[in-house]
Amino acid sequence: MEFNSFAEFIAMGGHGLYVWLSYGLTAVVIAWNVAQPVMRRRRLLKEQAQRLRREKKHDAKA
Amino acid sequence: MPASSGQTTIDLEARQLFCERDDRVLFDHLDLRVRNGDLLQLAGPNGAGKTTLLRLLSGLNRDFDGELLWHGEALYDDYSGYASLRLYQGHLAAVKKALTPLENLSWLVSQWSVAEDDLWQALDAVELGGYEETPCQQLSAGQQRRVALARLCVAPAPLWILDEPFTALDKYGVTWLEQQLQKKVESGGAVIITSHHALENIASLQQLELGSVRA
Amino acid sequence: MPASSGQTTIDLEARQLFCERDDRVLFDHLDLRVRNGDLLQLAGPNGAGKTTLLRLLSGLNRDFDGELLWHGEALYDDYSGYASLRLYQGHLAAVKKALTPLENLSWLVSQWSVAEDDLWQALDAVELGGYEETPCQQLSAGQQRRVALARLCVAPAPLWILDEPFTALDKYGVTWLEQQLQKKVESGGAVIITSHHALENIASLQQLELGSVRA
Amino acid sequence: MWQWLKRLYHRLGSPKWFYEITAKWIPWLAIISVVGCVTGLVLGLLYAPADYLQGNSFRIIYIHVPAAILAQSAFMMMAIAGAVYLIWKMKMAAWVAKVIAPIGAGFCLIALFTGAIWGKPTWGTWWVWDARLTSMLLLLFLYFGVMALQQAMDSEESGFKAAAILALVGLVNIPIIKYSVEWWNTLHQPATLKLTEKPSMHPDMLIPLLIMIVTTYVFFALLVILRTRNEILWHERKRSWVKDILEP
Amino acid sequence: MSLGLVGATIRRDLTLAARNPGEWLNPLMFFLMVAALFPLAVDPDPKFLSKIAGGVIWVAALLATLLSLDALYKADVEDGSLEQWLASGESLYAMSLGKALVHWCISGLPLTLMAPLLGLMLSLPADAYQALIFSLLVGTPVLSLLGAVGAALTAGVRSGGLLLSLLILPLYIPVLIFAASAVYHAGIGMDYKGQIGFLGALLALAACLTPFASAAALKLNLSR
Amino acid sequence: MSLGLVGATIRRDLTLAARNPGEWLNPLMFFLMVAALFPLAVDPDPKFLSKIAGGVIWVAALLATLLSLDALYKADVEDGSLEQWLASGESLYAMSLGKALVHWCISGLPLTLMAPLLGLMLSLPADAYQALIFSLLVGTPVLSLLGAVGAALTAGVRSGGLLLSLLILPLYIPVLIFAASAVYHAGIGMDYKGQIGFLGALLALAACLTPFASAAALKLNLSR
Ligand code: HEM
Ligand SMILES: Nc1ncnc2c1ncn2[C@@H]1O[C@H](COP(=O)(O)OP(=O)(O)OP(=O)(O)O)[C@@H](O)[C@H]1O
Ligand SMILES: Nc1ncnc2c1ncn2[C@@H]1O[C@H](COP(=O)(O)OP(=O)(O)OP(=O)(O)O)[C@@H](O)[C@H]1O
Ligand SMILES: [Mg+2]
Ligand SMILES: [Mg+2]
Repeated sequence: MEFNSFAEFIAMGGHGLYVWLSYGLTAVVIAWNVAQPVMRRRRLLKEQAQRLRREKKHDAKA
Repeated sequence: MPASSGQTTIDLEARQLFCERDDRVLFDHLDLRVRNGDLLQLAGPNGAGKTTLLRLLSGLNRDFDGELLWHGEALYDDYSGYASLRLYQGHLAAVKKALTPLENLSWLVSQWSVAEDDLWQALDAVELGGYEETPCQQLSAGQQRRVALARLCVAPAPLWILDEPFTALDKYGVTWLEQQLQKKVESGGAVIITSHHALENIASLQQLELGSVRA
Repeated sequence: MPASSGQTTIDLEARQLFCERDDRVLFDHLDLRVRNGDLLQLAGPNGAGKTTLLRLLSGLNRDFDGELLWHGEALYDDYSGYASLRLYQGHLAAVKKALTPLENLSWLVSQWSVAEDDLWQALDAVELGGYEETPCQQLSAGQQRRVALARLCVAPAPLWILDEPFTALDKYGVTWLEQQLQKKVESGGAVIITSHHALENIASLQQLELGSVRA
Repeated sequence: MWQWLKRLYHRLGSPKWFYEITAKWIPWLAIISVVGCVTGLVLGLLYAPADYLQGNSFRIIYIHVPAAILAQSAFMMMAIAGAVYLIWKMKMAAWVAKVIAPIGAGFCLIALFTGAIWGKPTWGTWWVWDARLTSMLLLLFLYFGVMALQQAMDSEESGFKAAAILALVGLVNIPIIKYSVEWWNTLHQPATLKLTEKPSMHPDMLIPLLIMIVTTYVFFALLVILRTRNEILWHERKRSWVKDILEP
Repeated sequence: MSLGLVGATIRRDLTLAARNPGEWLNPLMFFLMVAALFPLAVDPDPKFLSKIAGGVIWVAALLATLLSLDALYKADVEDGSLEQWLASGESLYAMSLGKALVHWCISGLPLTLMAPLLGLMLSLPADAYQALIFSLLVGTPVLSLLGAVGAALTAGVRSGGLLLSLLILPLYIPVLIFAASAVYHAGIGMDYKGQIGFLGALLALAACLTPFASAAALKLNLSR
Repeated sequence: MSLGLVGATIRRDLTLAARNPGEWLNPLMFFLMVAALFPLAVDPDPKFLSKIAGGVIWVAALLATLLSLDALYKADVEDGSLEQWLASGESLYAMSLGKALVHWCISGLPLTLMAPLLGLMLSLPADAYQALIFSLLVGTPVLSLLGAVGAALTAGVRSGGLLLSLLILPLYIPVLIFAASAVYHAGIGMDYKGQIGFLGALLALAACLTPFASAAALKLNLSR
């Protein structure tokens, strides 16, 4: 273990801002990268299921 | 259909029009008058000046000699009054490919205030029902023209000026449009049209043959 | 006219063509065969796929399933051989506005070798005599189309594939073009055409009705 | 062997097969990503010794280098997928190529951001026009170009093809960019700024880095699969097997 | 409903931009790239760059605006929308102003927001950032307004992009000189209020006068 | 007669350029103007300028070429000429090469001839003129060839001008770097054969390979 306390870990020997800023930005990009396809998948499934229901109703009428 | 054309009086008159293009006289001493119930077809060979005359009559082109009167007064004295009563449809459809038929139609009639429901009905009338929210680039040439023509159903303008409106329409479309023209003049509106298509079915048709310019 | 179409045998065959656009099937199990003396008109409502089929047959669009044969062999095996024997005219005229009809026509036939005299005669035949050296932007819509159609008189291609060639033509132009089609098939050539215009006058006309896609 | 390859090719070309098989892979890939990331970061952030020159700021390396490497390999994969689509018209390849572009651009952005931030404490400036930095920036532009071209086309299919052509042309360009820029830089300004390359890294530093690199590849695969599945769902939405998924 | 044609057109143009993000992203990327050309072509030394940074950023902003102008009216002329504006009888002055406004929203505004990043990359002196943003905020609307006149004039011309640049670049020179000088002076710690004030005056003038010119130019396109 | 379609197209394009001098004059004027912007935006001191002259001239040449590329295939796609090329069954490879050649004749060549004048205006060191001309002579054809690929890719896209720049600029960077470095080295009295040699190699590579890409890209535009 290189660090003796949590505060020291956060400080990163004075470079804390830089290290955590890069890790933070990376986390944001990664989170977006994961969230985007998951959300898209949900929306897709919902929309397509809706479309199918609409078409079924339409067919039933005809 | 909210077109309240019966009430408005239409009286568009041209006196002694003269127009030349590139030193070639297209027409001279041309007189015409259009009133409620008239359907005027401009005929003539390619290059005779039909499009040019239509643009003069609709006020888009002011490059001519002679007089152009609306209700007896110079057309340009109250151009925006005239503009709100006449619908002009040129060669070009003013349809944006990235937008849907509904969005396009809504823009095309934004000059008047038209309820959204009427727009849906109009698109249905031109057989675009079901395509209302498909981007126009996915439609065929004829379907795109229909978006612009759907305007005829909803715009409250008593006078229509149409340049080759039958372009790219199939036979159902042609029949539909002929019916619209018929209805329009029967309900007291008026139409000026150019078309190479024969319009014999309509009773009150008048033809104006523009001079031939062939060599 | 130097079209020596009588000699060449024409044999274009399509077997079990299938084509879809945006997940909508335009045609399926489509068979057709065109030989010397045939005139085939593709008919159908807007969006039926007429243009699409013409482009397949002329080899411009290769996005389909099925077989396309020229003299019994796959069309693309000797595409440039096929290309020199068939003339394709699409919606677009390929006419440059800054050039004269003569220059445009000369480019349009540069694939074959055609004598300059013939070009003048062809322009005369489409009633552009006198306009040979006027820049095309000064011509009307119909006159510009005629420049492209003048090609029909001079290009030594036995098979014509024409998409809506009557667009923007006046009645003289229409008659002239109908005569050309007639002459072509009589002299042993062949024509595939789309048009919303009725072609009843021509004896050997065959029609292919493409499926309706209306809602 | 040949037969086996052919079978694999046909299977990969089948959206349905891909969709079904990857459903089983996803949990594994996700677990490997998380475990790899946690071990890598714990080892790298807590246990690796501080660099004797840069101190603790060097810990940025554990995201910077994997991201930089991945951004480059992703471009290559995108170009290869594009070529497969152009040559064999395999739709799956087009979808994969389309899907890689935003992911690769994301990693490229990470590499640029972390590099810029790292530059501040080490070089005293956010940005210099050094060979590597410049070629990375150009790589980002190429990614954006591919994405912009793809969505500018009227029909999706032309978009795929155009993007594939551009990716291939861009691929040829990558080594050229890299070497030309290097030559230009060493010519114009003497090597004042060099990336800190020591002949051999301390194993305690190196191992977490290797773990992170491998993990990043796995994570990348996961992202590509997730997005490709969406593309499949959308493009095959009218087929019966998708309908069955939609309403079980 | 009943926004009138001008309102409807503004809404339609924003919808088009939203549906086709390239319309506003591409100028932004171009801006970045042109600015990146200079260090590569001239000299990547940060000291040297910090001296030219303001000027380079402004030249890049100017060129990016210029290129995005080409499309402003072109599509409307070609598909007949312009004809419909004229046929509607509504004020072309309002229409031109509306179009310039939309253009600024999708080009000038994003450029301004992106500029600080470029400042970092070109080692812009820390004191100059404020001046850079202010000058862009006041200066880019002038570029849009002036540019709209050129776009209207060249809308009917086939390869209008280049012609447009030729017409408009000379008019952009005053904006460029004052804006670049504001940034430069801020960088060496001097006052730059005068230059920004001048840019503000240019903006007021342009907002009042250029729509007349645009409207007149648009009418020309109809004699096609 | 009987030049074949490729020959006829080259002749037609040259005729068009002759009839519409804007096509080759506009890039030239743009070239001049962009180069003139710099002294205004940055610093008009001749000593300073002489240091950046080579780079600025090359950046200007690059941007001028870029802008003139937009029109290369666009008109041909829109009016149906491209359809006719494909229908003719003649080689698209030859056609693409021919088009790039014509483009160079009406943009790169005039630029090269005009460059010394700009050198004077920007106080280019006397030793650098030869390098400037050589680098332009060998470098601008590469720009035309690479650019033609981008032009073919974006020919069917409405506001393609900006998109084209976006695609092509990264590909132009190597040319820019070597050319600018040749001029710079010549200016300080050093040898620049290496850079010109590299540009020559790029030219050979581009002449062989890019027409394939252009031809493939042109086919795309037909699915409209
Ligand atoms: C925006 C700025 C930066 C960019 C775009 C950048 C880009 C890159 C790239 C492309 C690689 C190569 C990965 C590979 O293919 O092996 C890399 C590796 C590396 N970078 Fe950076 N970098 C930046 C700033 C920095 C800074 C400031 C440092 C530290 C002083 C740094 C340290 C490293 C190290 C140590 C490697 C690994 C070298 C190796 O083993 O090959 N980078 N970076
Ligand atoms: N932009 C123009 N510049 C100069 N002359 C033109 C222009 N447009 C058309 N003309 C000329 O004006 C005449 C009339 O053209 P117009 O477009 O009105 O004909 P038209 O009757 O509508 O023909 P068509 O049936 O072909 O549409 C033509 O003979 C043409 O030579
Ligand atoms: N660029 C395109 N992208 C996607 N779909 C298209 C495209 N062009 C046409 N389509 C679709 O293909 C179908 C056939 O179009 P095509 O142009 O072949 O019709 P057509 O029979 O020639 O009609 P028209 O009589 O209107 O010319 C249309 O329904 C249209 O929706
Ligand atoms: Mg007309
Ligand atoms: Mg059609």
